[in-house]
Amino acid sequence: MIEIRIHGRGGQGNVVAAYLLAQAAFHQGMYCQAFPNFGAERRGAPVVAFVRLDDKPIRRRSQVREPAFLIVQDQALLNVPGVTSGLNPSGAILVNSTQDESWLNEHLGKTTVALPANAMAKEHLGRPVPNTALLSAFLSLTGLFPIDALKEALADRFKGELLERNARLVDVAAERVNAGIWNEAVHATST
Amino acid sequence: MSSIYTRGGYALPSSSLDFKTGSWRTKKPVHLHAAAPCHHACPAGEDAQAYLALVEERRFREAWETLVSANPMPTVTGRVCHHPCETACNRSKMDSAIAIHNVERFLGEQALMRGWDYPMSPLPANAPAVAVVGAGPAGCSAAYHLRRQGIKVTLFEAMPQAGGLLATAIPHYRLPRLSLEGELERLLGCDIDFLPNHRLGRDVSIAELRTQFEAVFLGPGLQKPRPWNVDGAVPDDLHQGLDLLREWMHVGTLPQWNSVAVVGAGNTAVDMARVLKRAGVARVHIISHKAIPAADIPPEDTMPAIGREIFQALEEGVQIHEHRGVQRLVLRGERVTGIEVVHMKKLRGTDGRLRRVAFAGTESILPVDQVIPAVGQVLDATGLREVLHEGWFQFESYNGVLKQHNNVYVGGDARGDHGTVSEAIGDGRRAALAIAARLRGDAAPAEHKREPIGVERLNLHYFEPGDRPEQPMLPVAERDAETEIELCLGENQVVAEGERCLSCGNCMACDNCWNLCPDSSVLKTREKASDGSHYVFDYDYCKGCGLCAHECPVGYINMIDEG
Amino acid sequence: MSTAPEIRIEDLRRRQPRNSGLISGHRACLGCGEALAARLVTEAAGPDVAITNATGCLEVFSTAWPESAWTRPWIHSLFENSGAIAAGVEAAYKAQGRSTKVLAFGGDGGTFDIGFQALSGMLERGHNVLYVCYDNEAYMNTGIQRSSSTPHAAMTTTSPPGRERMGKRHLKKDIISIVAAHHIPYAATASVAYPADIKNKVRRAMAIDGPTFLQIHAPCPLGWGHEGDQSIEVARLAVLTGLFPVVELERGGIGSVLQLREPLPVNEYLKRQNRFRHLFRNDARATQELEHLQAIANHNIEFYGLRGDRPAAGDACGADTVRRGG
Amino acid sequence: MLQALEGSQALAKAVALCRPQVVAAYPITPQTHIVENIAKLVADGEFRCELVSVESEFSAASVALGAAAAGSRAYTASASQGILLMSEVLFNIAGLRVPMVLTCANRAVSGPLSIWNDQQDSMAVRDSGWIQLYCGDNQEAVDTTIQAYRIAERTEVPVMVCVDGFVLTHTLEPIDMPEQSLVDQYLPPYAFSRALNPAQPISIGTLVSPDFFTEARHSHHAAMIKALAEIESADTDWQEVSGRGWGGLFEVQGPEDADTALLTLGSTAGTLADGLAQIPGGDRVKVIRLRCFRPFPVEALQRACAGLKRIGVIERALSPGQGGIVATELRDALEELDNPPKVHGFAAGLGGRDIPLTIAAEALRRMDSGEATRFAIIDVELDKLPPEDR
Repeated sequence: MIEIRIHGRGGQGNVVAAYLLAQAAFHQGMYCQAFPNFGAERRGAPVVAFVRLDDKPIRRRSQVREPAFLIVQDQALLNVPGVTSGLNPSGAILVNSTQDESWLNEHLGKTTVALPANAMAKEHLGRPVPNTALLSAFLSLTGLFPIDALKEALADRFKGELLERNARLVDVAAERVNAGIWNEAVHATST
Repeated sequence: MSSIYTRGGYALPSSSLDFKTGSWRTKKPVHLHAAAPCHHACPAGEDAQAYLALVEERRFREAWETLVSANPMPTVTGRVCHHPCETACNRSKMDSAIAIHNVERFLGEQALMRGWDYPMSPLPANAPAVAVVGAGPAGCSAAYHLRRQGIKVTLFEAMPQAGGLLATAIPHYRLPRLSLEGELERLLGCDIDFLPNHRLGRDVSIAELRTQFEAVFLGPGLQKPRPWNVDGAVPDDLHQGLDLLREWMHVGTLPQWNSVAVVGAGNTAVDMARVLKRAGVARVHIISHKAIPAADIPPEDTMPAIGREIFQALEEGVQIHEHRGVQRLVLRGERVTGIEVVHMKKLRGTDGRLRRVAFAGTESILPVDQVIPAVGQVLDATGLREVLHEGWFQFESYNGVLKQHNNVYVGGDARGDHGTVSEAIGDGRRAALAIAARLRGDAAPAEHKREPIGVERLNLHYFEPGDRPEQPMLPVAERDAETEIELCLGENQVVAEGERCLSCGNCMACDNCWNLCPDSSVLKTREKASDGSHYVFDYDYCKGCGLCAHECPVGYINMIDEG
Repeated sequence: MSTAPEIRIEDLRRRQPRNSGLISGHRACLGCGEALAARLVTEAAGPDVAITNATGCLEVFSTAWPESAWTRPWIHSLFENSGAIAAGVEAAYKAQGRSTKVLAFGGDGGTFDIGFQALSGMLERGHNVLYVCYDNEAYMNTGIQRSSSTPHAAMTTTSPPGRERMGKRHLKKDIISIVAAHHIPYAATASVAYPADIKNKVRRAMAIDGPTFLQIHAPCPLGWGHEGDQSIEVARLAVLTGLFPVVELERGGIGSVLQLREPLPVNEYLKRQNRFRHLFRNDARATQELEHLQAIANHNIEFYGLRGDRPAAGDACGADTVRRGG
Repeated sequence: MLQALEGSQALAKAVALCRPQVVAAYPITPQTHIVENIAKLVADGEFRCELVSVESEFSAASVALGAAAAGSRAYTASASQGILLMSEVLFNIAGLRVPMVLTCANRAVSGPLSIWNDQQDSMAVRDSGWIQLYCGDNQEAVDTTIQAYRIAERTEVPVMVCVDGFVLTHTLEPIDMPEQSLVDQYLPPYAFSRALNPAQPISIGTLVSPDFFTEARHSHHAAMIKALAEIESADTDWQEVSGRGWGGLFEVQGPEDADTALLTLGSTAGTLADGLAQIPGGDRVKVIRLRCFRPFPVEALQRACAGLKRIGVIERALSPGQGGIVATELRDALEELDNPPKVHGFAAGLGGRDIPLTIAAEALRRMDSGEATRFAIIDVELDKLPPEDR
């Protein structure tokens, strides 16, 4: 089982990101579970969602306290207390950021990859919605399953041109990171 | 009960009929056909309400037949009656009384105009025979009702013609000759053996009548003027009012006077005064010890003459001196030159008895060249002595049967206890019914006293206000000796009066009780229920709230104690 | 008087030329205005209806299990949900493709007060329901406590007059205006004193596909303090004084009104009821309250234009004129 | 067909599969997504029904009652304050024996305000006379919704399907949505025997005097007891046609001969099982997931618990001043056994507090140590309270 925690802000599509990742895994034939850390947060407030992926049915319903990976939709969230807490020592962080990765690695003391997801989304979708790019990069980094499954999950939600743009963004984001560099982390954090 | 209804306590429709709420009742509604005030007040026994209901539906002939079941001469009473029915009419407490006398007259005239016959079956061959003496209102009524009862009637009349006072003393402008003759002709024409010029005591005797007939009805009227004087003084050229009226009716002229005082307050006095006006007398006075009728004066203090006649007299220039009495005749020799009149009133004395009191210091002289007493008549005992007791009849009040002579009946003015045409007609009817019962061997019909229904028992809200129609009248300037003053109402006006009738005490089938019962306990029947109405109380459920009784417009529903 | 032997009362009951939804055997008090009004409404509405009924006298006196005085499908759920139950029945009938009309019944408590929200929701959503409020101006079922429909200055067990108070301190809620403000096609008031008017209004509402509302002034002899036989009389006086205007409001605007000829002084109405007895004491405050009630009547007359130009057959004096033969 | 769906979305689809003619609801977190999804299905023409968007939960329940009484299959959903606002109607629906289905997206009851999950809301109306079925996951919630209609319509007792708010309603997971034909076959069209119908104008909701009220209540109670068999057969029959069953009245995992059991309701069961798997000896502990809380399956529980030495009941609600609601009822139910197991009552996960994997271990530790055995709020952090309030 792989447990992932996604941090974002209200209105940013954080839950959608969790759902998309789970749905992509579902298309890949995996068992999945995605849920928000339910709250009454309004637009802009920090929010959290959880994803569990497994090759057998998932029984537990507890929140993800010790995630293998963090996906952070906004670099400023990294300063919010608790965002990185519980992260598996072998795990890694993917953050939507234009900052220097090495500085981030040092600053956080965790394996961190930065993706300028806002700019990419703005270029391909016309709006700074980072989650598609982040998910694609995440799949590319971990090699959990091919990005086509993400495209399938996107096809469940979008149609026509918007879907095509998202699909292109998936391709571009996957290209942008070093594919497979978190393979090891996946093995190390699986339970 | 099926299990599906016990689940959750469901109930079947209409199952409440198992619960008889009638047991809650402490008072129950019953139908009570109380007497209508008009019916109750009518001396002739007319049920005005009944014929007004038919008039409303324009069923005029049936209305007339209903009317003549009590009174054979509606065109007469419609004119000359003082119509106590209208005084009693509950509608007068709402806006104005139904113009019953106008409706009565309208129906009578329709009958004459259209030649309607009385509803009457032919006389049987073995019909018993009864004698009626006097063809005035009482006698005519008795003859008519006897005839309706299948009795053969011989009607004796001293005068050459029938009608009594109607023919001899009521001026034509009040009672046109044609109307009276029409009524009498139809009445006498229904197999009544009319013998005019037969005077009792001269041409026939009571003893003969009592042997030749099964019963005798006496309606001789009052033929002798009441003696009159002022402190014993009587002018030597005294004319009695009734005699003068007869003279006027018969001859058409009167002596030429300038100024006349008529003493009296009844119809004869008023008629006399008006006739004097027509005969050319410049100043006509009525000296009345009672008041001119007005709203605030109790009836017992007002002049007994018919109100509208009094007002017409005033219109025509007659001067009425109220609450006055003649205290002295001013005579020059044996001739009157004036009268001394004084204010007086009937007051209760220290002994509690009412008597007239003259007020000193209120005397004045009224110059007149003639004074005419019109203070009433008394019985002329000629031919009657064997049935009189100390000069008067002694009789059962209701049907007039003489106390000492059980096959002799009396009615009309001769009874001495009342003096109107309508009362005379009522006397004739009640006596006739008593005679008929007696001849059948039945007990005389008892007086059926039903209390009239008061206005407080009606619910006036349910009636639209509406005034009685103005009766068309001949303008004062056009009035003469013959032309009728009061004219007949039109058909639509009469129908409107039928609609205005409150139907006091008599179910109108308005459905209020049926509509308004909160317990659906008034049921409607297409057939008539045993009480003649179209409604039946469902006492199984009626709780006795009384809403139906209160909302009954006509007071037909009474709440009575249960059990 | 007894019935003619040939007429069997059981047959007669069956043969009545009317089809009442509420029949005999119910346990309403003597002279109950509400029982009468409910019967009239059901007669005019006809048999193809279903009725929802708020808790209250009408419900209690009509259905003492296992007996029911109703001849229509009828449901009572709770005090405050007649409007919502009706909405549900209507939605179901709509889904089933049935044309059966739904009638919602409630007293003033269940309509003005506790059921007000459910009523408003039903009206706003446009359900095809005729809501009938039987307005007897207090919580009668629980023993005469004030409601927001209780008239100003009236005595109830929770608005008693005393040294400090002259009965209810507040005004009667103007429910018809509030209802009409939902912009529904038809809202009207009526009085048990005018049964033909009630029936006409029900027929009118039945023909409208949408929410309609009828407020019927229905005296409660017990609660108002008058004899049972006075119910119609008292209801009529409420109308004739202008204290209970009989009006129609269509899409929120004033439609036709039952006009008065010469409005009677409010005392004519008030003095017949014990609930206003304290206003007839020799007391300056009582006089003031009487004047206040008169002013309310005057306002109603002015606001709705109740004063007729001339007597008319259809006005408050002419509308119930009887004629021979019904 | 297996789909990855949010719980609420799956529930909306399940409701549509049951073809209710009238849906009435008022939005409340965390039930909102259910009615939003139903509204979407209606808007898209995929679900034909009268969707009545009422002005309160009170009216939601009332509209559903009206519709069901008028002979239509009816549905409503709510949570928390909404359930309590409905509560008067809930008693009424059940007392009138009108069948319908309600989804309770379980949530804490204020105050103070909490919008998060626990089961205090449905527990608060446990005496309303409704059948209450608690679901362990969203697949079960879907299947139970379908079963619920069959149960309600056969017993004439309404059914409340309890689904943990957020924990299930907002969780996306793979769900096998049954085919419409399968549901149609399982669930025949609704025909209420006592519907409001001018052709048979019965009266519903009469005033019942002391003469009969006792019998009406008895009848209702008896119907609830009889419903146990109907609930079991509904699940068995569903398993036959769909391949999935949920244990009928309750689901038991773990060794037959275990002497220790943990009993819970709803979504906590999976976390308990996973938690046990992580601790030594955890495989010697039974997990009993009570599915049917009302009617309370006394005899079945007696059979299932015979031989156990101790049971820890973990529930997301409590009766303040008394303790564990389910624990108390279970203790009472097992009292008749020869050697009744000791029943330990624990409350946990109130107002959305996460129930972690470690909860099983903590419960067992407390049961071993013998501390606070009758009742304890297992995850309370007393240091957050002033001493006088602990």
